Amino acid sequence: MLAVKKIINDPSAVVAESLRGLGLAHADLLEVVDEPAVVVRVDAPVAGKVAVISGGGSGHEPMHGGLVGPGMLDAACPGAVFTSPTPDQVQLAVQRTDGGAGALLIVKNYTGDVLNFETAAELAAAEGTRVESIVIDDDVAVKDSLFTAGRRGVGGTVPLEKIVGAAADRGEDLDGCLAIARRVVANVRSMGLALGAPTVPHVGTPSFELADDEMEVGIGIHGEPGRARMPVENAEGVVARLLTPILEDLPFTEGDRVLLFTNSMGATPLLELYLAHGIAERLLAERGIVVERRLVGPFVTSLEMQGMSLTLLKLDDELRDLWDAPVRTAALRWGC
Amino acid sequence: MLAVKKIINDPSAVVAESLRGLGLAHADLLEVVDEPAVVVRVDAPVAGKVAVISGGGSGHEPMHGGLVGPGMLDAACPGAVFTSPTPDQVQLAVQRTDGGAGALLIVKNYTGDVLNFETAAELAAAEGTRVESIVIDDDVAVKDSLFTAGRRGVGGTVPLEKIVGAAADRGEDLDGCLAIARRVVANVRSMGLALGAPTVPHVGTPSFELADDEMEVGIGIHGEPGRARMPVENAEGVVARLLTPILEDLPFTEGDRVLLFTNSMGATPLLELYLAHGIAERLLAERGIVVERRLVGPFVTSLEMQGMSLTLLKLDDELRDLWDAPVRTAALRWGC
Amino acid sequence: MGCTAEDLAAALRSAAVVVREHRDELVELDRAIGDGDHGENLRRGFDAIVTALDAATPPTPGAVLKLAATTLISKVGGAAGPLYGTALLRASTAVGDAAEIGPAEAVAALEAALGGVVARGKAEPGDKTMVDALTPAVAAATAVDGSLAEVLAAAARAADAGAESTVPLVARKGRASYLGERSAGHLDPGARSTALLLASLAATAAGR
Amino acid sequence: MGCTAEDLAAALRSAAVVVREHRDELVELDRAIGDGDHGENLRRGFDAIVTALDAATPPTPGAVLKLAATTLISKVGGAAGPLYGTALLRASTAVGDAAEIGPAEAVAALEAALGGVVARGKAEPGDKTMVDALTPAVAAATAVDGSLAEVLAAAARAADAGAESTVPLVARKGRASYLGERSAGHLDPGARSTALLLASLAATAAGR
Ligand SMILES: Nc1ncnc2c1ncn2[C@@H]1O[C@H](COP(=O)(O)OP(=O)(O)O)[C@@H](O)[C@H]1O
Ligand SMILES: Nc1ncnc2c1ncn2[C@@H]1O[C@H](COP(=O)(O)OP(=O)(O)O)[C@@H](O)[C@H]1O
Ligand SMILES: [Mg+2]
Ligand SMILES: [Mg+2]
Ligand SMILES: [Mg+2]
Ligand SMILES: [Mg+2]
Repeated sequence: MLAVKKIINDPSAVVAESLRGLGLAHADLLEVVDEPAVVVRVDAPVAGKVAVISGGGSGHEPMHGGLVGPGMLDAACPGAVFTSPTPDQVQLAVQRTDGGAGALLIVKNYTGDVLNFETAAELAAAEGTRVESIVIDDDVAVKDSLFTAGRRGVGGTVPLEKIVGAAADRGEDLDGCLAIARRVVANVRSMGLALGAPTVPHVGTPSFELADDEMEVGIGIHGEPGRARMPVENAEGVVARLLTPILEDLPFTEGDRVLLFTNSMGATPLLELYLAHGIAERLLAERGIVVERRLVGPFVTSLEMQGMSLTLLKLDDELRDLWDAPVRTAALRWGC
Repeated sequence: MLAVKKIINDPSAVVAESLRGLGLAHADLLEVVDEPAVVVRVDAPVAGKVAVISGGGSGHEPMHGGLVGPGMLDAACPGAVFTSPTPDQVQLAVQRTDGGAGALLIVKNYTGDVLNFETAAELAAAEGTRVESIVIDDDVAVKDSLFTAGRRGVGGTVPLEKIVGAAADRGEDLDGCLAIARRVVANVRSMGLALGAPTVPHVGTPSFELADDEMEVGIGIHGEPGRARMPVENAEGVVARLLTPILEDLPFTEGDRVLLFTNSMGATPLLELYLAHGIAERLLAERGIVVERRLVGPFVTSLEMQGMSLTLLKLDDELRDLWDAPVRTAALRWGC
Repeated sequence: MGCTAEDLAAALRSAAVVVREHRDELVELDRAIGDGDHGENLRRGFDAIVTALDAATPPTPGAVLKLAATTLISKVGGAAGPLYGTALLRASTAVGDAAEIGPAEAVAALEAALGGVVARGKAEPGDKTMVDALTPAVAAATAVDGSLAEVLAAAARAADAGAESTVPLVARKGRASYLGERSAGHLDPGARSTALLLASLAATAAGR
Repeated sequence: MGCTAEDLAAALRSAAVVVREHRDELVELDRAIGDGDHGENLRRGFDAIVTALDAATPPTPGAVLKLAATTLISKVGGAAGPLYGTALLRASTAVGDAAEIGPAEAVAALEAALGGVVARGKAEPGDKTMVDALTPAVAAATAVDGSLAEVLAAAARAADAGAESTVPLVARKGRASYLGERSAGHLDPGARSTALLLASLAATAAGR
């Protein structure tokens, strides 16, 4: 019998069955295509608009399927749990959403994601569609280097997708969208931490083991262990531990205007998340950094991982206006 | 040192610190008053509108603070974790939101909530405010009886607050709001189940212990154990086990139009929740019950409890239109 | 030698210590058949009573009871807040503005407290609530013809037995009622706290 | 007696069995320094290859390799999908439309496969990836002057040693690189699967 404590049937059918539910829940917004699996905006393709497409392993919901809709993504490509999607999926997403203005692929920087999207871009280009890619690598927990896989793409993906979606929506062409995407990537930084591990359905045991008094700092979103394991700290300690490396990295300095995104990795309740958010706001205020916009909630999750991440995006008027622009998706909605 | 794996500081200050973060995150929507703690719509009181007020123990976020805003609640009274708020909080909420048309208190049926809101209603009436209360008791897991505390209020609270909020918004008077509230309560049923327990900050250990292959069926939202402990089942089994008693209770029958609310108790990821939602939709379709509206996500949570609940509300045109009416809160937003 | 406002304030301070000592026990009892907050609710409430008494001791025992009552009502929440709050409020009224509480006032206060709990909570003996501790306590106190200390000692003993008697019961009121049959085999946290509080008052009275 | 399309199809079916047998081991290795999906990724991919072969066996070994390659690319995802997919695609091109694979074709295919993995993944030996198994395998195969079975046996032995050599390494490519120093002390899952696949091919060749 099923020993794993999950609301699932066959572990290898989890993604397909979940997508079915997503499609039924949000039929006004999106359509779920299967084989290969793609979540497409219900009114795609939108003529003359750049198609904004993302994707990645499943298990990070609401990212990306819950971010499909007017003002954000035209399509999302859900891979197996924690596994990048295949080129076929991306290729189909491009076919279904290209409204003649080309497609921008938003790719989180993981070897698998980069390779599969790369192949898809080649295939799409061969079919005559103009395709550009933006790779996001906002995780300051990973030391960057020319000789490694580089930094991971994590929480910064949500503001990136929102802002690029808005740019495409207001009629920006592919080069314009790409330029804005690059500006977001250049100005966004994140870091996360876990108090408990997620359990992948087809594995059935937690992705890592932590003692009762340990936490993993610098985790990614696939249950991979972090940079360091250390004794648990209180909320003040946790927030400072995430915020300091973020601030030092860009760096963010006095007078900067920012979007602060306080993200739950899944199991951390809103009660704790808002508490952490309040601390982050205070620490930023103390440094003279102006929090102009905020997002708090579980948006870039890692199944039921317990923990949180912070993301900071340096804003200018244009990025702020694009953030504010109307959006209508399952997970993010305002202005309409 | 802090042994409990939570992002908190002093366990007895969790609610106050969390509310601070909530207030900073959503300053456009709400104001957080402390001592006694109340979350108030930023533009309260709204002249001539019935004030819709709810509250309950903390730990169920986004309910209720995340449901404060135009089209839904005028104020929320957050108690200590899993502890009903005090009369002072409710009284202050009434004072801050009464726009001359009186206040409707939405009370979940727990002895503590009922008693404290009752006292508050008396105090408010003594001050000359017209106050009515609606008690919601939608949990079919609890056998109802005149001689017991009766059924609990659980997931049905969200559609109740949304619909009553919309009724108040369109100018319904206190009696009108109460009548609609009664119609919702009469037509809404829920049931929940847990695969894992939450941990209350001031307790530090899980509220109940489950073996690796056990689940609690018929749980409430305060970590209280459920009606029965049984071996874990797959998603088909779980959904049927929740849906059948709900359907039989009202009963819901062929041709009924419903709102289906698939709720995560906290730690159950959206991947699983959508999967369960898809099954529920299929089972309802098989019975000829028409799912006209749906809500999927963690709205009535129990900290990081792993599990889910289903709520079914029988709709008529008016209830559906009230559900569809614009709402602008931290957790629920559409139409504006 | 009755109990003055000062004495009563001191007794409540001692009770607050007892509540702190038994906080975890009450949490555990409530975790088993409720939501695990009873010990913390009373800890919060009695600490607040101490804070309120620190600010100023009211002039009469009745006024002390009233201060304690309103403090519990405004700080505790849950079921225990209004129930214990109402109990003390009614006790305060029963005591009136007497300068001291003697055995007769104590019996009257206990009766009024029970009346208040029943009026608010509508529980009957056997429902597995604090009523199962308070009801025999009132009966025992009424039956004693002796000093305040003797009255309270009898009440405390009976409350303790009453609390123990809740173990086999299936709860019909309060949060434990949701468990149905599974509530049997557990001590009711509110009955236990009632017994603890009466024992503390009795000990204070005996020690004076 | 070279390896025909039928033989290669049979070899891939055997490899699929090996992948299934080692699925959990590969998951465990990947769980330690990655995201725990490598075994399941290859299981899904090789099961899909078997399904594709069930539909029809392509006419030449090169065509079989191409079918396997496109199946992995379209069914696996992750890093392993495109890397193994490209490896097989390049191997297919290297083999051309030869009717049989002999030792020379096998060496050419292995060289092309390695070239494909490096072209896509840009890993160097010592980065703690499948390249650490494949590079010595190609060298060993090239050095052998013998039958197909002998070539593959040498490749498999070298791949196994190469995989073991990844244990002390600090990863510089792939997901394990995020762990920095903490990646040392673990066998790389992709290097292990490369060794397993080559061992399976060698065993099949030896058994014919
Ligand atoms: N209707 C009632 N009448 C009398 N006592 C009650 C009633 N309901 C609950 N109680 C008492 O309250 C206790 C629980 O208090 P507490 O845990 O503080 O509140 P809550 O149940 O709201 O969490 C129970 O153990 C029981 O003794
Ligand atoms: N850049 C690379 N070059 C060669 N091999 C790589 C590279 N990146 C990763 N790998 C191999 O891929 C394996 C992981 O595959 P898999 O777990 O299926 O994909 P993912 O890392 O996307 O989850 C690693 O163990 C490593 O051998
Ligand atoms: Mg992966
Ligand atoms: Mg409680
Ligand atoms: Mg309790
Ligand atoms: Mg992997």
